[in-house]
Amino acid sequence: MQRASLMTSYFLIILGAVLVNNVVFVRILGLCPFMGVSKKLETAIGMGAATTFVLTMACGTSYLIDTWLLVPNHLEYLRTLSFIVTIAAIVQLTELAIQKTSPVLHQVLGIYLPLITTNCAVLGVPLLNIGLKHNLVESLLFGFGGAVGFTLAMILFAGIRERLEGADIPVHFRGTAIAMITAGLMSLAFMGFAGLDKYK
Amino acid sequence: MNNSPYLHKAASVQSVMLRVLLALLPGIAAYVWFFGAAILLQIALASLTAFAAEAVVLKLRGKPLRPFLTDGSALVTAWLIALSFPPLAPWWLIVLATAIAMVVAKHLYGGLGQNPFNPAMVAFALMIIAYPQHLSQWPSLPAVVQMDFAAQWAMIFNLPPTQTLDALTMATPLDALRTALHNAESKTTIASAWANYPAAGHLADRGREWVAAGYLAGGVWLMQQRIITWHLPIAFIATLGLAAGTAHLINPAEFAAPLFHLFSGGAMLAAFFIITDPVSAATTPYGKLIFAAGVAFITWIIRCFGAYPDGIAFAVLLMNMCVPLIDMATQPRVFGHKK
Amino acid sequence: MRLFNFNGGVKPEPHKKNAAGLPIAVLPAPSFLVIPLHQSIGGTPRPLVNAGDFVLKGQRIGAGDFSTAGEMSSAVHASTSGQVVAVEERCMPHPSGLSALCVIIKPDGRDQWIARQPFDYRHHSPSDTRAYLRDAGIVGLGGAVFPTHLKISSGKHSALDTLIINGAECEPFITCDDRLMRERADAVLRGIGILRELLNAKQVLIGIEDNKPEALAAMTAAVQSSNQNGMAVVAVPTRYPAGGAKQLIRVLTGIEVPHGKRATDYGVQCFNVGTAYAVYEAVALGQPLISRIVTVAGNVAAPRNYEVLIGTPMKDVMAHSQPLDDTDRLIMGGPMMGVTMPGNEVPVVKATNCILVGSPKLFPPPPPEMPCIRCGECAKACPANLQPFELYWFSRAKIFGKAQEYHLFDCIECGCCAYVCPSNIPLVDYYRFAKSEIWAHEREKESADEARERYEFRQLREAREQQEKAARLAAKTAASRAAALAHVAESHPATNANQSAAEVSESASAATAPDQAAAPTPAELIAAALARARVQATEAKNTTAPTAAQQAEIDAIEARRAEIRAQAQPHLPPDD
Amino acid sequence: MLPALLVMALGAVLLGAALGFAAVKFRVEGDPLTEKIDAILPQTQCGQCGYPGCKPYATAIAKGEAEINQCPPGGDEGIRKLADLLGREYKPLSAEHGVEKPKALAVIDEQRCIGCTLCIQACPVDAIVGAAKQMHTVIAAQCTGCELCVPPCPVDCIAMVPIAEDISNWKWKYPVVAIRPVATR
Repeated sequence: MQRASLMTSYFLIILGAVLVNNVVFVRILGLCPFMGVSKKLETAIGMGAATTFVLTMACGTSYLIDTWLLVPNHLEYLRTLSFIVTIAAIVQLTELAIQKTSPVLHQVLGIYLPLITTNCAVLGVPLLNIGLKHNLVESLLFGFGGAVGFTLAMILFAGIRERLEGADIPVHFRGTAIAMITAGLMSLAFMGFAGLDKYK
Repeated sequence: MNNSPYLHKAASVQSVMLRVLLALLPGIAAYVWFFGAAILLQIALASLTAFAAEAVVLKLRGKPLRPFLTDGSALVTAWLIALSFPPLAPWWLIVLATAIAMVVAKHLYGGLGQNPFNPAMVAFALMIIAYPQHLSQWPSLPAVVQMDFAAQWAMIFNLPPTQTLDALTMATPLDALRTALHNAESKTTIASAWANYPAAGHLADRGREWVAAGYLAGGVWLMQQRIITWHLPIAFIATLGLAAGTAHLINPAEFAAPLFHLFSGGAMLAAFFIITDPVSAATTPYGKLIFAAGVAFITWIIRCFGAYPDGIAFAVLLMNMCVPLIDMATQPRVFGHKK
Repeated sequence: MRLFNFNGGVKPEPHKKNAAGLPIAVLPAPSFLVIPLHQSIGGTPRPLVNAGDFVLKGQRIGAGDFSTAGEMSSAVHASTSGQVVAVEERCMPHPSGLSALCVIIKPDGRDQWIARQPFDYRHHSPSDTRAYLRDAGIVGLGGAVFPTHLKISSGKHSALDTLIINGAECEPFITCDDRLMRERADAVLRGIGILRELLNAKQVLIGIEDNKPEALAAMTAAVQSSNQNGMAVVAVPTRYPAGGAKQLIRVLTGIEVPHGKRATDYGVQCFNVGTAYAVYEAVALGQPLISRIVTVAGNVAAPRNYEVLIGTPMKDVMAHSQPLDDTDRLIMGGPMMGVTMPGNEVPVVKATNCILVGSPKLFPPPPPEMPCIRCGECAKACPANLQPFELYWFSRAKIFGKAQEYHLFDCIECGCCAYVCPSNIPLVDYYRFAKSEIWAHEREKESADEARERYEFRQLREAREQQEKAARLAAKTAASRAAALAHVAESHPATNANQSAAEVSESASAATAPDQAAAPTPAELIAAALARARVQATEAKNTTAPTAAQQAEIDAIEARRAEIRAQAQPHLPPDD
Repeated sequence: MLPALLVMALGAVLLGAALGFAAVKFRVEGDPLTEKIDAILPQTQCGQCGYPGCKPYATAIAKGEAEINQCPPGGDEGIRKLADLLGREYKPLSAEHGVEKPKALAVIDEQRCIGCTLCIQACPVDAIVGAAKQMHTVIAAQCTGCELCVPPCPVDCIAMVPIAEDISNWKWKYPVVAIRPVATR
């Protein structure tokens, strides 16, 4: 019974992070890559995958840094700083690995890849973890769920944008304008999930 | 001079849309029968707003008015909005919703045929978030029956003698059941909550179940007319029935019966008229099945576990988002190609 | 027999009754014949005649350059005897209205044939037979004009499962194959027999739409009287485009031939009945393809089928059917896939199965185009099982890559989608546009690739030339040094015989000495070489019996040589 | 303060070591991107971009040294494709590098040609044949229309002739959208 309720709570953490409190649509985090790299499905998937890796890693390491280094030494005020440094290093590692394995993806992700560093979702989710007092497993799950939510948002958005490319959109709304409106409507739709993670 | 083919079947967007409107009539008739003529007023308000909004945008965009105002698509959107809103909702609510549907959800994306989201559902979702109190107040059948059209008119336009809506309205069965179940102190079951519900009918809400039956009849006629294919409605009804049925079998105390779900809220309207909007729905045969099943399942989830009384609008929008991917993944096998 | 189905299709009003009821009329030669040289898929044949030449009926007037790329092409012939008036550009029966090279013949009225001889294909190799058909100008007469000789190339090595003969004729108004089968079933059947032998086909299926009972009866009777085994006439359900080659193959055998693949790879091959008849005429009678049966229908008082000489201007043909006053256009082919002609002067070509006379009443301009509402009617009607609305969406926005992802090139342009479209979108026009843009891109890409190759080759060549020039320079430097060394040796001649040569080389070395690195002139090189030869000769003499004085002298010379060599060493190229 | 410094220093050392290791481990050799860019360029080798050929321009783009809008023969479409490939913002063709022209071929007026071979040396794709003191001819199929042979000619006998439309290269036009209001004249 204990285990079952644990699994339920883990499931609700992931569900909450992916759908109910979707990083992009509900928490409105990480909009820069969300708008910037979602023109093509292929790059959206690549960006999503890279972010998923970085975000999960960031959540794990930041939890460890926080519990083992900052809290014992009463250095909580260094939290944001040290998290940013850690994230930057993880991003660099990811960038080097992508450059090696998929140069085109690297070129396409372009500036957005190093910008994962400044993707507020990547800093925001570890900080939320601390605020929500998650343990290591929960932090990892929350980070992974948030990243999956981000990827989901990216992929759905890219699918719509690829189709919108053929639409006869009024001139003044072409490009970013209609993308913002679409993102707004998607956010509206995600509000329908409200309350799902509170169900007991 | 045009090129081949030089022959054309006599078919037009207009005739398609007009037949959809025609198919809505049985449901509307039942609506008027049970709840009075207020709904006709709402339909008129929505239609006028839709025409006006469409005309203004077309003018601004330098598009010809005639073919687009006469194609009937604005009317379909307007009627669907009117039918999914509470019949005694204030006039500005329906006007605002219709205008948003036409301008934001339809024309900013390029107008007819290009909108990725169902305009009527965009309007509904936006309104239920912005004005939850207005959209959750459905008139109770006993109260409405006592109102004449003049009183309903006064109600909608907020004219004196001003009546407070609260006196006339009550929770919809979906709402009532949810509230009862979520109330942790009283150990209510579906059955006991339903027994206490004042407007309980045969399957669902008295009156509204007949409206749903009217939609069902109109929808079957649409299928017979080959305006819509069987995929969407059947997959929707089957999935909603299956999800509700399974849960009901496992725990009848907490989960309502499938027929209750199908005849409550906007389920029937959605099955035949909302999710069948070809523009925003999936288009491949398999894609349609997935799309409709998705809408039904999310609807059921939101109804049972979510925060909103009916999840149809959100479910439709959520599945609209997935349409490009669904279509991409379910392309039929092209002649001569292996799948 | 089990028939298969294909997706979609439409059932337009057939309009076939009137023309199908009358026998084929043979038209006389017009006052001028305009015979385009390019009448088949493949390269343009070059003209074999000049203005002023007299030609006989059936004489070859155009042939491809068959030695190279012309294998794809097919020959063209004079349709009657007469004088070549001109070989010039004339407006073609093509939607572009552009001109191409035509042979214009003024018939002499004698209609005099060339010597005609049947071709005994049984005693010729398959390649000879193919060459014969190519030279007889036989092409597919269903409208695609694909050279027939290319379709029998699999030949005798591998047997074909099924030979399909297409008599479906699914387009409205067109009845030329119907009449041909009714009136000349035996000849058609002999043509089929020849094709069957050439292809070594196990069975033959003749597919005819079930709205042509007379043609079905005539062909069945002919098959029965011919006593051929494994040959059957099959009535196929009337549904456009059942007469499309791929659709008919699918209906009769269940096999789907993908776009860009050869039907023979799937064990089937398909010929039109008209092609079979042309093969019969070419092989059994020795007559090349100079005429064909053309339906004249539509906005005319007397629709009918005519046997028309290739090259007859369309206006001469349609005049026999009396076009009505409100005629506004001429369509080559049927109402579903035909193309509007740029004028009525254009000639009848091998592809002309029908001259459809149009009027605003018969083919009213479609109502204004509305946006696509993705209703999916087109997808239901598409015989290739495509998603036409997606193709339209991307073609309209010029996103050609996506259109290709949705298999744009599997579209056969049958027109079913545009026929059913409630928004009246000219869907096929969008596909044609997208296809020709993509083809243009591919041509550009090809030429870009070629240019890249040539540019890289040129760069390679330039680099090589530079290298060679440097090498030559180095070699010359080395040679001049050798010469210098030689003359040093000669400046101390061992014998008097070398005196004069030494003087010569001395004067030469005086000229070269100031600048050793500079390339020596040819005269100096020759002189140096002569001097070297002499030195070698003297050395040889000296070594046989050198005196002590001589030996001392030689040693001294060797020492000085070594010194000079040592001095020159740093200047020599490393590979020296 | 000291623990803070120590913690940050420790972090810096650890992360620096990890990055250094990764930089060695994932070193990238060669640049496959140049090939992809070169495939989009029209290969006219005209040098209008300011580089001595398409490949050098491709290399410059890949390195980020050149803009994507310097290729007039590639035109608007070429820029869009490059923008698409590289994820850069589309920008219109830079005017200083020239204007997009319909594709043309060089044609030598054979009466005036003096056989100087200067054009042969200028042609980047060896599309001109001829020898010294002999008349020269352009091989039409191989001419890229780069115009590089035009300036060297001492007698100005080379003209750029736009490619004429014939049946083999004729294109179906974009369907006229009847829905737009007819312009009033």
